[in-house]
Amino acid sequence: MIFSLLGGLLIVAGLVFFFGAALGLLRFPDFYSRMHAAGKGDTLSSLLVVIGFALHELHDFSSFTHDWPTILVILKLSAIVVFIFLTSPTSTSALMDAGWEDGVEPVIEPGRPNVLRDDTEAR
Amino acid sequence: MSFESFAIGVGVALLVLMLPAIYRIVAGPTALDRIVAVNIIGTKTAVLLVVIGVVFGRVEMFVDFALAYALLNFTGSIAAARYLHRAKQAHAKTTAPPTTGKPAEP
Amino acid sequence: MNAKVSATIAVIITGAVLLYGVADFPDFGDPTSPANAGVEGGAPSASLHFINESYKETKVPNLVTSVLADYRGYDTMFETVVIFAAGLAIFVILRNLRSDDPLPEPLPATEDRFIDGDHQRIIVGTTCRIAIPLVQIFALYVVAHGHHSPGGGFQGGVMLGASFILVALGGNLRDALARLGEDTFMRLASLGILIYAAFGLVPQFLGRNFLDYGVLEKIFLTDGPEMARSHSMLGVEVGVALTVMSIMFAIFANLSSRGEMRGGL
Amino acid sequence: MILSLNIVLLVFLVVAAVISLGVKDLLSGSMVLGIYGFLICLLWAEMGAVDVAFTEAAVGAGVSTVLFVATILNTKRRSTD
Amino acid sequence: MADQFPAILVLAPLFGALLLGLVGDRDHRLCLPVVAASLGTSLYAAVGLLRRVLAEGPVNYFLGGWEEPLGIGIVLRADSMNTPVLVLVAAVALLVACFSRRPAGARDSEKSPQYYTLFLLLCTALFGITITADAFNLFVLVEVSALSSYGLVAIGSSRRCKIAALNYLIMGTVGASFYLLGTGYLYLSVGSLSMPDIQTILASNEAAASSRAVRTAFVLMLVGIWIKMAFFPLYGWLPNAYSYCPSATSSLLAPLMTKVSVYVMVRVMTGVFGLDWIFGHLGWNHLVVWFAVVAILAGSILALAQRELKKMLCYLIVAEVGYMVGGAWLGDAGSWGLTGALYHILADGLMTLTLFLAAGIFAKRLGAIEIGDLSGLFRKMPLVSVGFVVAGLAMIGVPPTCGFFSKFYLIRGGIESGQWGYVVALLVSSLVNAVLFFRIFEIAHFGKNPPEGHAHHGESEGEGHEAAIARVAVPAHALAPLLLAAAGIVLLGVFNGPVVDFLRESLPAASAAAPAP
Amino acid sequence: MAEFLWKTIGHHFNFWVYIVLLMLGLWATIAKNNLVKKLMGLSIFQSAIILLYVSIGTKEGATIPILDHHGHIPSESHHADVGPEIAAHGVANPLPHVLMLTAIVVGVATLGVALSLVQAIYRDFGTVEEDELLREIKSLHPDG
Repeated sequence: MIFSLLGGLLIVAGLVFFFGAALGLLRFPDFYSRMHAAGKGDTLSSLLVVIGFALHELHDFSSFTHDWPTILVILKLSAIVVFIFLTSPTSTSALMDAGWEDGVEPVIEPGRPNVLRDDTEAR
Repeated sequence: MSFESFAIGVGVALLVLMLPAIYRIVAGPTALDRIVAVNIIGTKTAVLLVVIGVVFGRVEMFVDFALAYALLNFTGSIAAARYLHRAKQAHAKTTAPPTTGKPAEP
Repeated sequence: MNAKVSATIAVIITGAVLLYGVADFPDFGDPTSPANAGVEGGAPSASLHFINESYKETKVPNLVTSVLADYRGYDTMFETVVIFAAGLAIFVILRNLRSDDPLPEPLPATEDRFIDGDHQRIIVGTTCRIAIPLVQIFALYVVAHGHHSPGGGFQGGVMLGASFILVALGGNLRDALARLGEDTFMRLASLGILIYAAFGLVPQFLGRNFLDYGVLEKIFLTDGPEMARSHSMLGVEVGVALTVMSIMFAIFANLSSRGEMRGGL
Repeated sequence: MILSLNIVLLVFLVVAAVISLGVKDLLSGSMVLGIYGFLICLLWAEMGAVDVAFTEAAVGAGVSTVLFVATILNTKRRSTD
Repeated sequence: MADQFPAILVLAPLFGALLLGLVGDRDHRLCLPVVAASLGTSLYAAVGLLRRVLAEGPVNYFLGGWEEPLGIGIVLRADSMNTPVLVLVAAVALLVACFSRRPAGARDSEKSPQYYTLFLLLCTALFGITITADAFNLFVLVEVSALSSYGLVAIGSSRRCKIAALNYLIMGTVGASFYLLGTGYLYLSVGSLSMPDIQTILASNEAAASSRAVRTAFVLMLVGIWIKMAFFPLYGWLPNAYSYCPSATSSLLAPLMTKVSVYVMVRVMTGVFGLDWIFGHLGWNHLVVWFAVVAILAGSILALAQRELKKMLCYLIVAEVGYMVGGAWLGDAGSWGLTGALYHILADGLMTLTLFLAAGIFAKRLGAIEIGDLSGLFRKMPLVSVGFVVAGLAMIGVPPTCGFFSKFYLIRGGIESGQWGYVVALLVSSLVNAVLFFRIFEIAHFGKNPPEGHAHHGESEGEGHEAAIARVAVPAHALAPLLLAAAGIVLLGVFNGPVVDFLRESLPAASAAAPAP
Repeated sequence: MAEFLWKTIGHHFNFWVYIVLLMLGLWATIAKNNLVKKLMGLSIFQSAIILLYVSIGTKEGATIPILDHHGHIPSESHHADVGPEIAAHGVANPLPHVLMLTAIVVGVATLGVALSLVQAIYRDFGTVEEDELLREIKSLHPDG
């Protein structure tokens, strides 16, 4: 029961983070900031939701010692968590870089110099 | 409220929260915005598969291909990123698209 | 413009015909529809037989696997042949065997791995290097565990193929081809179907029909034809996985490099 | 089958199909076709067709988008319609 | 051994293809013996099957041993309708294999193992299509045949063959998908995929038989098959695909693909839905006959307008498809139209084979692409001319050849069902064929040297010199198939009686009381 | 209200959407000018057919067609505690799934061949737009 409750809480938290990511995707002005919102919020929310369901699967403490099929499921769910944690940031990074290569300009506050561009050109 | 209907609710909520991503696909000024949205929907698909498994009460079956999804769904994004790199290289090399049958070798 | 108008007319006619047919459809999700339970007053449909009897006849809990690899194994064999034919067709269409300029002989490793000193390659390459063995191991699990959970030859084969595609995307095509060369994958593709067909052929030599795995109990030394069917299905799935893996990678390798087998995506 | 998910997914599916056919940038189009693949995979999982969904997952996520991108690299990115 | 014939028939070319896939590129000389051996085995099995059907009636072969209950496994079924087609496929494939000793555009000769592998896969698929009794299995095999033929078409060296192949691919996929869709509608309404099973259900269950879904299923399957066989409004892919591909490919595809599709249509009509259902529940068989009339006339007229030999033959195929579709849909009391259509499958297979082989030889040895290039043909290669003339006469419908008898049965069906438009179209088409072929014969016999405009085609030694029209040597491996096919045309015509009797055994309406038109 | 909507729309909603998708795909296959776009249409067209088949095999309240390790129909399904005929209604129909596995793989194979043809056409003609291809062919063969 306690695991189920905890799991539910994590899932709700994940939904809240995903809502944040969605909002960011909707409202942010340029590609980079949208990517930032999407990348972080998306990864975190996915992790939280999957962990939440994993906790729900783990009905009580005795599952640890007896219920081998359940433990297998939990392990696989943890593997999903690990892989999302591995792949999602990678693709975010790759895309960010590709955007930079492609020449997508970040929105810079008026009056501020575009430090990033200068950096790369200097390099 | 059973956990099953809670899971259905979570599933529908995830789908509805995909709407901004779909808006980004429609509106997204650049191709990259669209790819970002694809990335998000891809990750969420893996999560939704788990959710559907919970609703069916047979997570042990669904978790397999949620796992496959988690492993594979960055292939598309990486391919797109690679494409942008390659296209830039080809562009830097020659402004016209290659028509002579020679590949765009780096 | 003319083409668009005529296309629209053709599509609307098609849609009208389909709508005409849909009016008589059984309800969505109706368990007693003809497809699910057989026509009224007739024999029960084949699917009921599969659900009720196939575990007794084949000892495979995953009904899709047992129907795919046993009851309709002939279909599945030709499905694999379709993939094989596609691989050959792509080879025939795109592969350029007479490249005028010779292969740019081994490039220096740095230029190979980090194009223009590209640090991005490190991130993607490392992730791929971590992910690829896991994908492959998991794909083998999917092939082998297809009797008890979703999965089987096609899924595992596509994942194996995708793992080699990931090698090419994370490093470059030459790395991938070094692991699975062109000669190898074209042969593996034939070998996969050959494994499949051999499982069908052996029963013929034992006096039964093609693909009648039950008679293989004499070879597998199982107790009863059911387990023989189950084991044969595993063998068949391995064959399918081999072919699918090879051809998926072959398609990618040809398409990404325009049949030159170098450079590419 | 899960009816509420079913209906939402079907609507999304049509939207994704329309977008992927309507976008003039072929790279975007093929990525949106990837989304179409994700959604249809979910749809099949939700209708109980796990093996079909698994195949679509492997094919849609691992192969078909990459094939489109490879072709676009070797041809042109812009489409006139 | 004898009861394994249905499986051996399909498996022999498959194993041949796999063998070539494994070791073919080690030694290219291995290809032809493997192809010949596997197709020879198939031919042997087909003839054996024919004799068995002749002796003991239809043969069922249960794959995987799943006999009971019907419909859980896949059944192969050989009866008097499809065994002649099987023999035809095997014989034509063997002849073409012999003809294509050096295949596939010289530019890509290092791809010949792949070419032969695809060739064998195509044969596998055609055998499978013809012998299967499962509606879905048919789709899978159609896809095998389609994918291998895309490869075979696209292997050609001309630039346009790629476009033709893509067009073919798109149309072919749409056609196969329509067939699949129809199968889905049918499965949804009767819950089975096995052809005999579906027929029993439709015959016994009035509710299923009269449902809209079944009618839609029939229409969809039919449209799919029509696209595959290039029936008139849907023929657009055929002429380019068949005329820009290498001649070995076109002489395999042209005689077999459309004919096997026609066979599939007849199979779907008689073996799945049943003639009673079609002519009882659907009121529009006359409409289809009129479509066929349009197809025949349009094909003939378009053929008249062509200057290239292969293109002209392609449009003639479109017209011939019209013959067969019209004959199958006549719905006359004695099923003479259907008989004629089935007989014409065999006849047209042989005629088309001969013509395309001849066209291949002309293109290779004389560099003759257009009809005008054929001048002096009769003196340049007399033996080839004999085959060509026989096939041409058969296309026109001159008595001792099989072309005459198929037209005879078709016209008899047309008269008995009162479809005068169809009869007239057949006669007009024969007239057009006569005009076409006698024009070619005239050029070939009396023709002078080619006009200046075509001089660039002249790659062979026999052309371009004013004085002597020297004989052009034709190697035996190209000549023998042609002559054998021409002999087949005559033999099939002479022995039309037993063949037709055999074919009519399987037609339900031929023996039972005829349905009301 | 919801009941009414479900009765009128829900019963056939899948089938309607499949028709919409199929028409979209077919239209794009025929009418689009860009060859790659055509192929996208083709793959949507094929997936619409798969949607039809999978919808046919669906049963309300049924679980996935995988039995438990002892060959019993899993207890989560709603019909498990009754006779075999009814219990079978608790498992989705496996046959369409098998058929559609075939169709998906066939679809990928066709897509691969088609894309390779597109690349070959681009290599030869330098364009993948249909109208430009037609113009090119016209200029090559003015009469044909």
